[in-house]
Amino acid sequence: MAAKIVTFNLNGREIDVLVKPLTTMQTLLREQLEYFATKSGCRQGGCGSCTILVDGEPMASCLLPVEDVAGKEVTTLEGITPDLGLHPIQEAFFDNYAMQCGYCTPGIIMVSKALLDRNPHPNRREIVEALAGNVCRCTGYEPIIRAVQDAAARMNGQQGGA
Amino acid sequence: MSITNYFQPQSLDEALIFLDEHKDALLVMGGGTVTMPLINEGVSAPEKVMGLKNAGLNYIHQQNGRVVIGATTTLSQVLVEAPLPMLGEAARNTAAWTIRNMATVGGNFFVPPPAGDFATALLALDAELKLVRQGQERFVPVSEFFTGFMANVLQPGELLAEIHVPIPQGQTAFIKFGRKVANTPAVVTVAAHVQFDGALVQAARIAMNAVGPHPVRARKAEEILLGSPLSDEAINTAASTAAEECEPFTDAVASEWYRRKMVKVYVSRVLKNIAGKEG
Amino acid sequence: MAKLRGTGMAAVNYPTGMNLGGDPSQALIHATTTGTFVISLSSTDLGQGLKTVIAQIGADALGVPVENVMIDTADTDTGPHCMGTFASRATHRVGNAVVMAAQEARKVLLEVAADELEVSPEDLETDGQGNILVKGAPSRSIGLVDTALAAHFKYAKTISGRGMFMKPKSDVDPETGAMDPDSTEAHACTVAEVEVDTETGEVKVLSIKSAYEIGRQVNPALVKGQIEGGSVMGMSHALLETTAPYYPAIDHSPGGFSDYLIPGSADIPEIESVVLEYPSSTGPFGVKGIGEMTANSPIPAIVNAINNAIGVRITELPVTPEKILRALEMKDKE
Amino acid sequence: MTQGKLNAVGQSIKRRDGLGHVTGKTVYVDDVKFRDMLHLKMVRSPVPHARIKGIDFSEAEKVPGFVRALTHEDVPKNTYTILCLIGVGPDEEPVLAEDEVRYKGEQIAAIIAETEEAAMEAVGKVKLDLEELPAVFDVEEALKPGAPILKHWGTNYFVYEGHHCRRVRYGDVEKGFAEADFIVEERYQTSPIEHAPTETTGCVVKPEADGRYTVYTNTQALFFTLDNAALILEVPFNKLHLVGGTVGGGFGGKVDVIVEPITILAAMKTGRPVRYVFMRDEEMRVSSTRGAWRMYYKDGVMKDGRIVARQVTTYADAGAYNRHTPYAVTKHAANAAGPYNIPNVSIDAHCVYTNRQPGSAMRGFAVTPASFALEVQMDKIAETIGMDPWEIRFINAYRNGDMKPHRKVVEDATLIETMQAAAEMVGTELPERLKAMHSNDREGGNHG
Repeated sequence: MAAKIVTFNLNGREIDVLVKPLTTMQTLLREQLEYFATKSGCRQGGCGSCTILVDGEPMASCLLPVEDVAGKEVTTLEGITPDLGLHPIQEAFFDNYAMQCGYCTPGIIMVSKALLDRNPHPNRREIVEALAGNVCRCTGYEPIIRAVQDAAARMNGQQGGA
Repeated sequence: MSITNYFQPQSLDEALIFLDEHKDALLVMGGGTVTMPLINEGVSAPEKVMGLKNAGLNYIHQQNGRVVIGATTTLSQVLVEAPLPMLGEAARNTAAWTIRNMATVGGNFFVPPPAGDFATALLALDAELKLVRQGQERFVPVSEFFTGFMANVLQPGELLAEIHVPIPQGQTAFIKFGRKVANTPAVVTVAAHVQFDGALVQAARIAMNAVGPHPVRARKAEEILLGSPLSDEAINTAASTAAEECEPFTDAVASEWYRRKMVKVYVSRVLKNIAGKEG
Repeated sequence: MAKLRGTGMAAVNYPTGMNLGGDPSQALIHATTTGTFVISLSSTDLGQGLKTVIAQIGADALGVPVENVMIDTADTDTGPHCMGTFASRATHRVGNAVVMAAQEARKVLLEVAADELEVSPEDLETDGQGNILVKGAPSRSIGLVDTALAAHFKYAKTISGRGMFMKPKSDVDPETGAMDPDSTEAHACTVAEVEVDTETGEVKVLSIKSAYEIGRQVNPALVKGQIEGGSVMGMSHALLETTAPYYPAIDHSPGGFSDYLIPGSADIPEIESVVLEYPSSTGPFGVKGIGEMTANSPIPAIVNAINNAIGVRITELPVTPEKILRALEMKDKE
Repeated sequence: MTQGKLNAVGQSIKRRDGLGHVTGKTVYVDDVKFRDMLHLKMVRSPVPHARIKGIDFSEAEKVPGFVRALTHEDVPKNTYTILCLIGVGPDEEPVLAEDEVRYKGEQIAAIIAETEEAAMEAVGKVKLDLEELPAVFDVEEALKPGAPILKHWGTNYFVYEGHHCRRVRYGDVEKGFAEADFIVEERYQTSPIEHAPTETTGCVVKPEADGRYTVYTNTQALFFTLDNAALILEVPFNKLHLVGGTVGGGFGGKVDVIVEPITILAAMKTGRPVRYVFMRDEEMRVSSTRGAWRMYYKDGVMKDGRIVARQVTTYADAGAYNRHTPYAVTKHAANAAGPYNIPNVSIDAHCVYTNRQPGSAMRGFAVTPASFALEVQMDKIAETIGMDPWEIRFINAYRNGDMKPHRKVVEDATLIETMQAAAEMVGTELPERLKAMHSNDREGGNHG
């Protein structure tokens, strides 16, 4: 079974990976590259905990063959997290208690990043619609919506209060 | 045995060559949002898979009174470009942003009920599917594409390449009714396109999803509307007829009884929506 | 076709601790010469916040800043026994064990500081900022690190403590059911407001507002998290989710988040809460417990609100649109 | 109990694990990997009730990467012991099915392979020779003569010290009903629900050089799991070293000790690390749920709103096996009369077996269904006697010093104060009479 070399940009760095046909990005990230921030909640495309960005678009890495990202820019939570300190979205989630068990958090932060990159001032409806594919069983979503609004404020220069 | 090949044709022609070469052994995949879960769970273990994402079939343009959509255009693209109001609505009501970035318009014709809401909108708009095989192409109306549960007219070696949607001349309306506000399977979906000659209904298309083995037309209900004004009385009769002629099923989300009830409610609401627009 | 609104309420209690007791938890505390106090447990954090609230309890029980308290948990080689995380028991049980261990450790801490400051331990107090001060003469003080170093290198004393809490196991009289099941009771009263579409049977929960009485709140933000999460889980249990949509038949069981209906971000009602604190007689600092109860009162409050809106009392969960339509049809026949 | 001012308790400090969560650095069980780790997948029953006549692994063994299979014969003590550890017996659930399977999805045989795909493929190639047996799914049907019997002691109910149900008897309900102005009855039914945490149940077991086994697990109860696993595997307790404590949502669903014993056994038999993590459809269709509860309430009520008698007959649907349900039924019995001061109470709470995915512990553990029934019943009482729903609750609310039906004196009660706060929050104007009530207004007395 012919493995293939696929070249793509992962978090700002060009990499070549050797993968069997139809290996998913989730399996590559978690099993081969040990990027564990991308979670594995269902492998059915139903929970959003495996969301990564491909050319800035959020996608379910559990359903995405590695070969499909050849030549593209892939971003994972490891890529958003600065070496020192936190991204404003991470600060906002932390300050707003926007997580409890934390398992859904990476996927939700990725979708929030994609949303805020595209729409710096999302209203509540736009935030809620963007997050429709992310399951959180602990928080009841309200603190997450507050956190995204707070993140927007921080990223637009106003000091977001917790 | 696990997957031996994942073909990524760079053009439609290359895709057809692969298809001819491997025939039934080749599983054709659009966005993967239906195929990949089955592979992940070991329910499906194909040897050869062909992904059409790079075959240059994702585009939306207008061509002599028709909207032409490439088969691997994603639902997100349709939502962003919203070539027709109903198509924007249908896309917005399917799955969630992350999945819409992957799911394709063409893929929506190969999904198990109650999925297929986008195909339902295309059914109501009398869309036609351009099916191609090496050296040949043919157009099949969506209304004749499905032949049964997960069955269609596609011949071996044939691919769905494009969807041609005549610009609707009348009023259109679409409602997807699910148990949750978003990202949820349909209890029932209704899409309608009604053309008027003055105050009288000149042509009517009512398409329904989740109440049959695939998206279906409520033909008897359509006939009732022809030639008369879209009055409340005509709407109620049509809605009751649609409820009788549909073949709902039971699943985790809704029972047959409830789906049949909701066909009556939502065919009526969609038609009233259109009547309201007609003013 | 009508959209009718209704309001319903429900008032509940919830017992703290595993039923019948007999669910012990232990805690060990030791200071290291870094001035850090390590609390060793084998308790688990499911997201409810144990690793945070136990640090807060330990800090105040020791009289040190919470930054100086580290939780080392969930390793059966290093942590003493804990029954587990359920029954809204951890803050109460583990908290009590930590307070006990902290008292022992604090005693040694003050003894060493007293020797260093040449006073008696009774003359000392801790300011919770990392200083041990002579009462009435705050300028005379010693820091935690210095005290820990002195204890270790000068006085050869270990600043450590052991803690244990168990509500003795009570058994049940087979005839009368007499038993002593719990350590204290938390309470909640929820008012739900709904809108019912009588044509489709759909219920939209407009708001879930609850008052809770849970004894001392250790971390109000985490308490609010339990109330908000529980309200949505309660709403889902009342209206949406089940593994057996046609119970008692086992058919059509959902296999994933697509057909197992739990609320998404677009389904949530307005949620408001107020928390009363009537300290319990048995918990650390008057703690009771909240984790398990927060889905309970929203469920009947929603069912009662539906009845208030459309005059049908559905007594089978989940209250699906189908059950509402069938009940309305029967009601019209009467 | 402690010194001076509180500095930390009462403060909304940020979560200790928050930074790990928002950066994705928190380590969960399925982030634990070892170079030579094997994967375990379970062969499950396709039918709700059947006799196992044979299992054929011949095709499965041919799958490249197949390592070995485990059946009940490999399990030293093939019985789950979770209840006997908390003084409730007998235990009756096999770790791997022996002669019968009693619910669709029940574990029959474990397949261990080099990769997850190989394990899944091999599971698909195991041939089961099953003789399907009649199944029962309704709790009251299961108690009728002629119903298929699920338990070796010959009945479909758990025996509570000689009785067919957990009983509470307080006062005389018949006398209460006779005095009552109204009798209010209703049947309440909940359906099973799944915990559905975003992280599925799972563990990774690594054999250590010193002959011990490290078990990375997302159980909610480490020692409880350790003790059970050691009893099943018949190894000294200190052979096992469990590590965890970071759980991606439990809600009561990760305290059934289902994945750890078989995975430790697999590691023992192969000498290699083994990973067994539920797929989402296993979590949904096979892992334990909150059981379904059927509750019949019958209340005797006076015109003035006082409830003088409450009779509760409950049937808890344990599904095919005990898990925690017999224990939950006892907690249900302690709470089924509700936070109300009622002089005559009779409760019969049955734990019944059906051919269904087992019910077990879930957030609210048997009190959730009781609260649902109780608070809808209180509204039905109010409607029947023409009283405001708030008032009926204030009148009957228990006070400190009252005696509960299970003979415990009420203390730390604040139902009244909580209702008053809720009413104020939503702008419900309570009559002065109710505003004046408080939970200590009957200190020491009963039925003030």
